[in-house]
Amino acid sequence: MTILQFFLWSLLKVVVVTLVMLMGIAYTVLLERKLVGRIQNRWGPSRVGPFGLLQPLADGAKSFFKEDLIPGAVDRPLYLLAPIISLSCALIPIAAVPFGPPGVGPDRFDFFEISNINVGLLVILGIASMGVYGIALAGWSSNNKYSLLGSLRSAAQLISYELALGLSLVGVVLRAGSLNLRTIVDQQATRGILSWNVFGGFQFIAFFIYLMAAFAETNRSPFDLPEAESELTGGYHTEYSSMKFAMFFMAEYGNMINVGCVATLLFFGGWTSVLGDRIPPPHNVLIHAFLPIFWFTIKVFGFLCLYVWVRGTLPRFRYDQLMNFGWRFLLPLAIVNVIGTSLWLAYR
Amino acid sequence: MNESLHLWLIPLLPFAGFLLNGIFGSRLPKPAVTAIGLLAPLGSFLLVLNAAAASMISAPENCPQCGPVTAAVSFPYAEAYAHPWINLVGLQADFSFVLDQLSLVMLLVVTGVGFLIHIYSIGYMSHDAGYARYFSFLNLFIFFMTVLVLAGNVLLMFVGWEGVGLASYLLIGFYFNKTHAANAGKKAFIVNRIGDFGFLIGIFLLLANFGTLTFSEITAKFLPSSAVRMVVEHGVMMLRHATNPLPSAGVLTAICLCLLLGAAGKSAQIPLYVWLPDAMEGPTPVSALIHAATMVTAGVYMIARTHMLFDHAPKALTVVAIVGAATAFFAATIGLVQNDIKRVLAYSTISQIGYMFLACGVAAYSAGIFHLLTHAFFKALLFLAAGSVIHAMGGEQDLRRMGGLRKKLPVTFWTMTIAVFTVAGFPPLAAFFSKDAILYAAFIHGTSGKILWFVGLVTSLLTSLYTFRLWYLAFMGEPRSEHPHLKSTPLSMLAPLVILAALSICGGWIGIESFAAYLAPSTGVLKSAGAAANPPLEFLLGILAVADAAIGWYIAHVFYHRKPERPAQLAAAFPAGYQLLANKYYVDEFYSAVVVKPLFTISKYVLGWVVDTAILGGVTWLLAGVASLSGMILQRWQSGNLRSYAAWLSLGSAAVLLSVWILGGSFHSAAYIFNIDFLNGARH
Amino acid sequence: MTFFHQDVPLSWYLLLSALLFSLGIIGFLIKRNLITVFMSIELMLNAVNLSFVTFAYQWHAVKGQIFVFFVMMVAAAEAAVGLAIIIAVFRARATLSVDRIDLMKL
Amino acid sequence: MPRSSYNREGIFPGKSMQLILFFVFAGFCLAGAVNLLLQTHPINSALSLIVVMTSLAVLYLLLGAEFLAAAQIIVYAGAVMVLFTFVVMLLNAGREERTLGSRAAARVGFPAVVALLAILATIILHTPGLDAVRLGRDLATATPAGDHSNLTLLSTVLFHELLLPFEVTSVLILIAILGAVALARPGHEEGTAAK
Repeated sequence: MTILQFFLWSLLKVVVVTLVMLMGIAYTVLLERKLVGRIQNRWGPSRVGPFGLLQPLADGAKSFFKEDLIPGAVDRPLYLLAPIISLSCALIPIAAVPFGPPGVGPDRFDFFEISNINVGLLVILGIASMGVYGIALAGWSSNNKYSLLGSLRSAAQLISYELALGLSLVGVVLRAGSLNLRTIVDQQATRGILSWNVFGGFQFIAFFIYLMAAFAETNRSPFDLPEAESELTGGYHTEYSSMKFAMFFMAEYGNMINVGCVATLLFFGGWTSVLGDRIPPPHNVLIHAFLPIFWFTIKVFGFLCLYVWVRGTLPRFRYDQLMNFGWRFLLPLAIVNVIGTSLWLAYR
Repeated sequence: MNESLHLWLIPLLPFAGFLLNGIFGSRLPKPAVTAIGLLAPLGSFLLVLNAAAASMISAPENCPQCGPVTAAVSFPYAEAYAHPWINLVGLQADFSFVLDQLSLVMLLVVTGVGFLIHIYSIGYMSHDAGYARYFSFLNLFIFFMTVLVLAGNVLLMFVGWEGVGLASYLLIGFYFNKTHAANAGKKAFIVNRIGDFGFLIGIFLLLANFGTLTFSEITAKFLPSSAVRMVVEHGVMMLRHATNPLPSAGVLTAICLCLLLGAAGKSAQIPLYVWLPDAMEGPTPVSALIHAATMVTAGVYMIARTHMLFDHAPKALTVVAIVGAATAFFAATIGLVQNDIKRVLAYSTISQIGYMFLACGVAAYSAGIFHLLTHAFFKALLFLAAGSVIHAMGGEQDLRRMGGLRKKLPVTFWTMTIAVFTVAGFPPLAAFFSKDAILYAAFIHGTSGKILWFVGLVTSLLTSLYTFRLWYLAFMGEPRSEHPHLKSTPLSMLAPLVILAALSICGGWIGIESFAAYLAPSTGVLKSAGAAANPPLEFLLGILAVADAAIGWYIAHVFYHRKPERPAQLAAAFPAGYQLLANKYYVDEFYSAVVVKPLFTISKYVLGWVVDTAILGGVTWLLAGVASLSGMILQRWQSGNLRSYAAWLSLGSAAVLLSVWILGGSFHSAAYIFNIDFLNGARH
Repeated sequence: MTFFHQDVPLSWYLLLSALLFSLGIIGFLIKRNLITVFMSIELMLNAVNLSFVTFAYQWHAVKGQIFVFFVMMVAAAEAAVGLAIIIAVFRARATLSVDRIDLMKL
Repeated sequence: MPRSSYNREGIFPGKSMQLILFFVFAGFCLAGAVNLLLQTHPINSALSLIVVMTSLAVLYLLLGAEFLAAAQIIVYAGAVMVLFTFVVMLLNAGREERTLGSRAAARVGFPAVVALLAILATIILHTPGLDAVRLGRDLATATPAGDHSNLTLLSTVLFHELLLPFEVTSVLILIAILGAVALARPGHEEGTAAK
């Protein structure tokens, strides 16, 4: 295809994916509010639209039209930059996430992934690690001790748990022998659920570590200390209001989705069905095109539900507990897992 | 066929002992110190015994000429380590140990007697504060002495040579808080330096004229001349080309005289004997080990080791003989009138070593070594006995205040008696055979030999005289001073006495013939023995020797037992002579007047003021001035400011890049700057 | 459009790295803040890394990239220690100005 | 399906893409570097340095070193610079004051830098063999390994030929950690001045 077509198609992909992502974020919020409501034995939002389905739009409109006040003492450029960094770092990683097999569509144009990078996993991790700056700068620029403490906390937390996170993925990478997400998924597709990394790959320990680290990475409870209202009145985004606050808010949920995608790809066989390659690909093009997306979405959805469930049930950690848990428990465990996996692979 | 004897362990064990005791000794409990101090020499003694056993099978005929033998170890057996130790153009010195008959005998003496004296020291030094220090020094001495003996080349021997000098210095000055001891140590050190100076010159001459310092190669030079000849080196027979030709007789004589100077320094011969009597300031076991049995005889050993040189320098040999005879005589005369028991023994030592030199001088090296062996036994015995006397009398050393100790110290008395009779040369005790061998060898050594023989004879009379004098004064008669409490002598001191007594009784029974035959490969054939032997003459000479020993005994009996007042009268009769002897021929005074005082004056005025203060000081001041001046200019560079450093750094890097580029000449080579070669290495 | 249809010569990458390096030196020269000076060191390291990668490309040699990898590791270590030192210095001197910190001892 | 079908064709077809991307990100690099110098507040300098590093990562990608690109982002932008910003926040370092410490910096340094740059530029521009190699058409040639990622090759070389240096580096990093802890531990350094 010509360069022009290439550009157009790519543009299309990007737009679609971004929109889907934004909607996903919005409705993840709704999902959370509803589920937590059920857990706490109350109705979630139910007024706006049927079953409150339009609630997200209302929220968006509200936060958009609210007055946007900027305190006088802030370091203005950084104060403005911080939420942008946060949100973009939450939105970009999806670009490296494949939703389905390649080669569907005209002359093997890759519809189901914005860009297929050899080291896609590393790219996702890298961009996710850039997310720290958003929080750190927010806390620092808003010139407020609560914000600063919150941001320092969260930055420290993110750095500490990145180690465990990365190490927990090493096992999977070792098994696949590649950092290309599609390769990793293909390798899990062979025997369906039995060959998913979390089961067939004996990576359940890795998955456990990844889960913990992911909670911490996304500042979700039980690791949501940066925004521990009781101590920090809201943490790094204390001084933010209206749309900027909303950006941080979206960033958090975007990160949740990213983490969910990665978990799906690495541990749950990505877009492949429960039976994997056991069932032949359907002849109908549409089904062939959208079955993978269905599976992928289901898996990510389950992961998000797990998130909300945990938030609804578990209390918050204390900071020193958090650090000890990360350094003294998760990290050694991850190292052990890496060693074990490599031994297993070596003597298999 | 050569099984490894691990010679390196022999010196190393005592060295380990030295390190352990020297570093941790002060913290270790006393038994531990004792254990370390004893086990080290014991270990090396056992190793030496093992070596001896390994070599004894058909040992006598092991020699370079007679090819392979059936012994487990064939002499000379050599081990080389880390060689080449020194590898320069014209100087090849391996760190190699060589064991042959000569060094084996010497090793047996060193480690065996050394071990006995270690045992003795336990009792003798038991109440001393510097117990650990003492044992560490003693081990250090054993280490260096074994290195000296085992050395395969002159250089390594010199290392050991200096080392034993150091050990002796440390031990003489053991009671360093006593001024006498400290001075005595210094004196010994300095006098030895003079001798070592000679030794060094000798080594340089050797290197210059032979191009090698290895004994075997030097020997090879003297073997019947042919372009290619067999040489034993590192225990294997190898072909070696005869390099530079044999030096002239004059050069050889010079070399030998230099070596003789060194030997005289170490073995306390004229003119360098003055340090030994003062060395008696050290603890008595030290005097026994270092200044009687082993170290002072190193000179003899060295001459025997380099006999191939002396054999070809008859003039030097004559000098050796004369020095030996003269020393023997004069030392004996001085010994007559000394009142300090240890000094008497010291002069006796000097004169006995004189005998050994005499033997070497008449090319009867094996006889000399034989006497060395026996002397090691009886002189160590004498010293140890004297030591136990001193120990018993609480440090009293003056003969005039002793007396009547016979009943109080029976064991000491009897062992001392054996020693005295041995020294005097009564058969069948050890010294009789060795001294007899020396005198006989001297007698049959041409006309000049007769004179030497006569001197030796007179000396042996004097010897028996002063030894019996000591005997009578110390043990016979009535106590000349009330010694309040005689300390009981511990067993650890008595046992060595007994063993040494036994040795000095039967040490000589080997007989010179078989001994010489055994030593023949390493010290050459003894002329007086074997074919040239003349039993009747030898017998006659033996009778004579015993006779005049008996005369000496009689005189001593008269003078110091029956008529104790007689010596005083005699001294009064010949005051000049007595003074001369009592003041040891004023040699010390002479030296101090001729050497020491002028040296002090020159050092103080010429060197001190003119050279040091004026010239050197001026130059130094100048240099310092220049340095500090340039420092003042340059220190502005080191402003401590990071940014200025960065500036200069970048300037420097620019300069380097430019220079590389320009020196590179063309852009292609400039491109080469970029082709970092590990990249080139890994092109795919 | 002709301009856009030519390839990128490697020398441009090298020039870029040279420029960055010089900028790093200049940063070293003009910046007063210890931390910023340290940053310009990192900038220089990055410039050198770029040239390494370029040469690795030119020679089709992986080892160039591995060298960059090592440089990164060492830079990380250096950053850790260096920043710790900076903190210690700040504790001791209460300033970060390189012009003020010009004595070995306090 | 076979892994080789996932190779890197189709990221950026066309040579002009190379050129555009190069210019864009080289521009970012230089802008960031210059900004690093112009900013007076360390935090701004840090941010501009991050810009430099990320755009360098893209350049690495263009040069076919995608692993290094990722590592660049994770290690430098993700870890090292975070450390920097941390320290800036921790010490609450304000704007730097214009002190005049050394005249040498200005009088020697700048000519030296200019000279250095000039020499380098001349050498680079005049060196044959550099212009010969051009990044062009499909990036497959960019990766030395050929069809799929050069990661395999990289790791092979790293863990076989250069294993010892690798281990040594790990030791180095360990030592660095210890040193950092020892240095930053409060209370034991001389004269704890204003906090």
